[in-house]
Amino acid sequence: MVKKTDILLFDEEKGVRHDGRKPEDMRPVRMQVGVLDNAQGSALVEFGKTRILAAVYGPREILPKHMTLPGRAILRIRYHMAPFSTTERKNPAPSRREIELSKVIREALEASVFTRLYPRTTIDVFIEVLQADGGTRTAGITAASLALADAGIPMRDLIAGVAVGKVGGRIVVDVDEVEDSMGEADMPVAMMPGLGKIVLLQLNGSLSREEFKQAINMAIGAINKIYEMQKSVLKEKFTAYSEAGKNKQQQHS
Amino acid sequence: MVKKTDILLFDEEKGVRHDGRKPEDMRPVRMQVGVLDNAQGSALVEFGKTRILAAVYGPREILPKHMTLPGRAILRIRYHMAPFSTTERKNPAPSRREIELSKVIREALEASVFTRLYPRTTIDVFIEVLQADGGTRTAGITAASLALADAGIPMRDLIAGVAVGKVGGRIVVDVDEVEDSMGEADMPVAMMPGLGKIVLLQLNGSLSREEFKQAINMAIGAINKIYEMQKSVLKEKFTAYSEAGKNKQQQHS
Amino acid sequence: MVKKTDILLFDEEKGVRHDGRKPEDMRPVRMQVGVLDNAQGSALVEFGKTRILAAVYGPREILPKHMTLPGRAILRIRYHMAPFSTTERKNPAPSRREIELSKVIREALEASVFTRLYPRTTIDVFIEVLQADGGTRTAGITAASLALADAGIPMRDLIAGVAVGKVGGRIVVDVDEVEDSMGEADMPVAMMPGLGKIVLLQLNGSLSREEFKQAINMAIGAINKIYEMQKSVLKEKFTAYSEAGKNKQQQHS
Amino acid sequence: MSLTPSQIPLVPKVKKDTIISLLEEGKRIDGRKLDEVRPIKIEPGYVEKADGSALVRLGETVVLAGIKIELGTPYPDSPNEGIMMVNAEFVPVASPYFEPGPPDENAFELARVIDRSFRETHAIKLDELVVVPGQKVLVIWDDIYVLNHAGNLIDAGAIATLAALATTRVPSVDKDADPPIIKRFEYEKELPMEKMVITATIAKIGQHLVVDPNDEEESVADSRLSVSFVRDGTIAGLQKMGEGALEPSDVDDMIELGWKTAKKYFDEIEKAVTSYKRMLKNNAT
Amino acid sequence: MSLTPSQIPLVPKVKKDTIISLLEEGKRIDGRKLDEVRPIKIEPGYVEKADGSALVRLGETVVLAGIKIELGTPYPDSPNEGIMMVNAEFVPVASPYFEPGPPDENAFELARVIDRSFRETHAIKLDELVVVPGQKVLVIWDDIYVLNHAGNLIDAGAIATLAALATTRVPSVDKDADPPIIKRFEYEKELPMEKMVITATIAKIGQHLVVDPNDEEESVADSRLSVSFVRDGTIAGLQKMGEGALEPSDVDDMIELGWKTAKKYFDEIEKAVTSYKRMLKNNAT
Amino acid sequence: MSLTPSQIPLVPKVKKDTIISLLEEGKRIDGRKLDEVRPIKIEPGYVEKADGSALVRLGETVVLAGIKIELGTPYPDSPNEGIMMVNAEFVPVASPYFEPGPPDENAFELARVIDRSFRETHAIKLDELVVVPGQKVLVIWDDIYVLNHAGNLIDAGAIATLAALATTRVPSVDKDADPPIIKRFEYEKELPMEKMVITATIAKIGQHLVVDPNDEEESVADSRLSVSFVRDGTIAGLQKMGEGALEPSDVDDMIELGWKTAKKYFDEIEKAVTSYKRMLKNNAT
Repeated sequence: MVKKTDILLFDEEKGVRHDGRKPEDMRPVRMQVGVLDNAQGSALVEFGKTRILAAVYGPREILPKHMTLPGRAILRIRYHMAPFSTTERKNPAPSRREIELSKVIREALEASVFTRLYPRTTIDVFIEVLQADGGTRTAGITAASLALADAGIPMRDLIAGVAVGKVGGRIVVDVDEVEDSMGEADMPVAMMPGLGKIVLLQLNGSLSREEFKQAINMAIGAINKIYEMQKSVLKEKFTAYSEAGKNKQQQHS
Repeated sequence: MVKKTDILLFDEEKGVRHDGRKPEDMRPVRMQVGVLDNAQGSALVEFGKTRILAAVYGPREILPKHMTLPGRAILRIRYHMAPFSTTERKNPAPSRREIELSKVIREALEASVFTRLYPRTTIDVFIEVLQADGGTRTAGITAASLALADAGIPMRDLIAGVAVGKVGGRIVVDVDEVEDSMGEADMPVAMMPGLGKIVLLQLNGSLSREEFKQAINMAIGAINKIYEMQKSVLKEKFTAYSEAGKNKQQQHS
Repeated sequence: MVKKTDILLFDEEKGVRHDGRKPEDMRPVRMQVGVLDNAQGSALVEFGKTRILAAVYGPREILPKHMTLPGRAILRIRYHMAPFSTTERKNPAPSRREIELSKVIREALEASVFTRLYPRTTIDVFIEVLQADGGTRTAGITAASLALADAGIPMRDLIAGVAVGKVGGRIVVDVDEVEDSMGEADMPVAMMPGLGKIVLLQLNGSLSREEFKQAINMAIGAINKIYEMQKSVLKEKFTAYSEAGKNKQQQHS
Repeated sequence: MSLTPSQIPLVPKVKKDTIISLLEEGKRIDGRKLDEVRPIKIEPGYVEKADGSALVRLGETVVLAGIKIELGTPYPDSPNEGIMMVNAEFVPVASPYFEPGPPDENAFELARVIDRSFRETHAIKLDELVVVPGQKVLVIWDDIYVLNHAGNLIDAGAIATLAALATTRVPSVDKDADPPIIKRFEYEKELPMEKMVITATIAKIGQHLVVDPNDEEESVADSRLSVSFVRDGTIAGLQKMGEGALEPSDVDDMIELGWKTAKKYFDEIEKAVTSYKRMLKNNAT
Repeated sequence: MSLTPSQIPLVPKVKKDTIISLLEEGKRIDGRKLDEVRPIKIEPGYVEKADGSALVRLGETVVLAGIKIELGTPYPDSPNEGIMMVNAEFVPVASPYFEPGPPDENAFELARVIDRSFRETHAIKLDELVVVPGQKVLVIWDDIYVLNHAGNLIDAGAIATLAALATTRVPSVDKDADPPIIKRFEYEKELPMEKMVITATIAKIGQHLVVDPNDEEESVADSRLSVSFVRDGTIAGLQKMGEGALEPSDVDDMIELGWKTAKKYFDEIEKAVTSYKRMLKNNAT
Repeated sequence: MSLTPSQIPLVPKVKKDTIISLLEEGKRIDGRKLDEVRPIKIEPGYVEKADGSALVRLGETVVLAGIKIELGTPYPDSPNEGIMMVNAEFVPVASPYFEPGPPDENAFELARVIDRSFRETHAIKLDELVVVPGQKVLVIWDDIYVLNHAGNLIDAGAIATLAALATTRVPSVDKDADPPIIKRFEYEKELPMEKMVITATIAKIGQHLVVDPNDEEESVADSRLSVSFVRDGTIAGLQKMGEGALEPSDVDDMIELGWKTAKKYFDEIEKAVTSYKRMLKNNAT
């Protein structure tokens, strides 16, 4: 456990955070799609040491049938942390936190997926946190959206997310675990950036009305950058496919 | 925790119990029906500080269908204690005790409800103990029966119940928690009073054959009083309804 | 708990094990079939103090139907230890060990039962360890196979099993609990002896390649003896039946 | 949540009619008289690795009770008393209607009825089972295992429990170890018992009362009443079961019949326990 | 795993159209104005055996919060602080769509939203709830019991929680006992609170924002935003819910509307708490 | 309870025929020789926040093992030894046939096969992992996470486990704190290992034996035998799997093939571990 006194969260003199970032700096972000062989679609997303794997299965049938809906696909979403992903080992049984995050991520994805195209089926999205260093739910939904795109599921827009926060009195973007646990506020935000719509918004901690506005604007800025990366990684992949004259969708059908 | 030595369970001199009641005295009993808006029927019943809420949903369909029966409605009964209802906080997961009491209450209700009128459906009765001060199962079945009547479910008779017991060597009626936990015997009894039939009978503790007879007679006396109150609260309600020219059954169908 | 220093696992001088047996000696084995009234088939098998009860129900239907298979019966197998069967009381909830052993026993039985004769049904085999003194899984499968035969379920061959092991440097047959917990290796083996086929094989502990060969040969020898006992107990029973001019199968159908 | 069972086989109406018309003539479907219990066989010490045990056959019903004694923490409100825990497992070997899994409401009810009859009468001298006052006590686990269900599991479970407890020995405890440990299979004394307690169940079928109902009788019975008794005849518990109702006068009759039955149970248990203890003594010398 | 609910009743399209066309005219289906909350009734002390409690009616929504204080072990990283635990039970008396069983994702979400609003603002002075530093602390259990679900459970739960906490008394602890024990119903002091915290929920239906949505409005709403506030207006939590999306400008408006609503809630709670405490005082003298 | 799986895809008979007729010619469906393992890629240190970890690709099978070291209480019968716990999670990202939820029998089997191979050979020097004798020891948690299931999970899990353990560092413990606490990410030493242990699995398809079966081969195999080995060739565990039977002579052949395979696994692991440690050292200087 890091002692609370050990760390200077924001160095006013140098204008930098505990890891040298400026308030508006994201950690290095890496994205990859099509990383898993069995899934219809998959993605690996990293924000610094936060590392998330997402996989999509479906549209597919489920039993018992009375859980399906006649006019649309249902979504089944699991946000789950690997036991070794956290500082202290996490019991693999779903925690109350994981259950809540699965819900807010599901509701965010419901806003983007054209579920009416696949009645009486389920589309399953599984998000595995392989390493947790802050911002796992927003990196998770970023990965989930990429995996859905990789699976060829039609969507209104991609979803990109980032956690902003208040740390050492400053509004900062892409909070890491130290900042999350020792800072004043952590605010995960996810959007359909092309449509300018917020699909996930939570705040843990305290902000004034002014700080909130500053934070949401910072989030929007970062989300737009993440969105560009998402589009570019998908473009790369589909270009690669068409060059090779083959199509992943066909492979899996 | 109340120390066992602190309390004189029965004051032989004055002939009264620890709270001033005589052996044959019930605590103040209050009853109300139609207290919940969503349920088909509901009731709130108080015996002193014991306070029970019961709600009825149904007859209605359930999934999976293979749980229903072709010739009758099934009953689904839950007796459940709120975590804050007891002296020490109760874990909300069902205890062995709650499972057993749900069963004995269900069997008692089976004797009164005309289940054959509603084949392939379920009638659900949910009993919530909001505050527990002795006699919760008998107050619970009293409330459940009122809620069934409030829901308009046809029954052979109402069910009324009370816990009698042996405390400080005396047979007493309507035992409270102190008497239950420190006394020699607690005997919950419930009847269809109009038909003179016993539908629930348990005894925790020791009684001689003579004491048992005295206790059951005391119970029958109290149950008849409770029955009169039940009928009067139902009559009031239905009078009120017919005056207002409307009928709750219709509202809900 | 037995202190590890208290016991001489193998007395080189006398050439005997802690309980006086020679390496190739089994404990007294007892078998009985048709011991339970409700089951289609049942058996009680004892290896020394190890005492196992097995019961078979089926072929029968199960709900929900989507668990069945169109071309064969499914097997449902439970290996379970009674709480009082072990040195320290065992929690009756299934342990990871019991779940694993249920699987390896099921797979062994799959090799012998003609499941294709009973499509869309289940054949249930329940194995209860009443007293555990080593070799419970092999005694369990021996009992299960007898119970299947008692139930009249067609099989390629009976299954017989025994645990061999390495104890105090020696390869020995039918290890008991002391030998299992203090010895160097425990190797449960089960076969269809008439066909000479191994259907269950596990090894906990270390053996050289040579020791393994010695152990498996010792197991085969013991298994053949157990097989003879199985056949004889079944023969006795069916002789008894035909003498009495009745047939248990008919009773139960 | 308790649900009306939907798996229990419906007894054909004709069977019910047969049972009742036989009862009208004072006969039962298995040939017994109305107040006659099935043959009882009690085998104490059936599980040698348990600290006490008994296999009981009540007709074709077979129940095995095993007692294990463990170390545990006392309840906060009884810091100087050991603990008795009763658990019942309706394992699926016993009946086509028992499913593998955690105990259902019937298993809990059985365990709790027996548990209460011993607990409320202080049948076991729990104050003699303290290892470190307020910290460590002995826990008496009574696990009731149903092996064949042919009706009247409560009585069979109660008989097995009493026979097992009456032949239970308390293992020695190494109190110097930290934490203390039980010395398995080294016995110090018999389980200290204050009272003998049994439960007898009466079924009401139509207008008739029968003792020790078998499974067919149970499935057509309107109600059953389990009555627990101390050896001196004191009532030590009641449990009405079943979807039917009882007249107050029925209850009196059922208690009376219950006591007649309980005495038979006590007699059988005493015989079996005495003969088992004699055998143990003979083996020891 | 979170699943798209398949049990929730589909609101007929015509109902949704009615609700929206009324909103176009500035009206709501139950006659309220868009920024009008339903009538609030707060009854502190409803459960006398709890250490604090409040029954809250928000229109036809009924929620009961009960506070019980227990002894527990502190978290390793906060050895000198008491603990607050929030649990919500959507018991099946409250709605035809609530099933018996462990809390579902909606109950967890409600509990966690309220929990965070208190935890992150250090609303309760947890450092005053230590019994033995590093070893034993008081645990404040807030159990939120939904009795009738007619929409906006979060606000009703937050109101009940604050009213219950504000009237909670801390029982005495016998520290000399080993282990220490709570002296039930002997009270020492009021629960030490640093801040008052409430949550107000705004729903977006079509292009309209409404406060305190009822169940019909919730079922047609695109999204909801729950905003928690400290008494001084600081935002103490946000939770976007529902399958729709929000414009950034919506969020600003929702926070503004939320604060207007929160002030009403605070006022109602303060009135109820003051009058309850006055009553207690009068009864004591 | 173990059930015949009803969800597993039936491999078309024609596929099975193809696999077998290829085997008759000494070929496998993916072009390998019968005794050829798929390409192995081992990446130790994949999870920096774990105390040890390794990502392993065995063909298209992907498994991640993560080691976390925690404080715990020793087993009563081994008061002076640390504890190793192996847990496997077949998470649903890995296969359309994996469902979210607690581990099933296959996950338990995998974990227990690997667990036994290390436990029975005393591979880890558990006696060097004691913090307070008899009271506090280090617990080595090995969590095996299956990320893509393309057959032979046991071998992939065993390789990942050994590579992770061989690169695990033991964090410092503040023994003066009460209770003692682990100083996260301050490392004291490497995990003390006595022996290297691996598991190799051979499948029997028709009359043919193949090493490292892929998922298609597994689904048509009659049986599989997992054989664990210590580095010196001692057999350290056996587990027969599958619904078919083996001839005694098969077993000898499978052990022989297993040892050939195990040596390849050991070699690959040693290469990866050495190169990882060299990299660490270079980074440190």
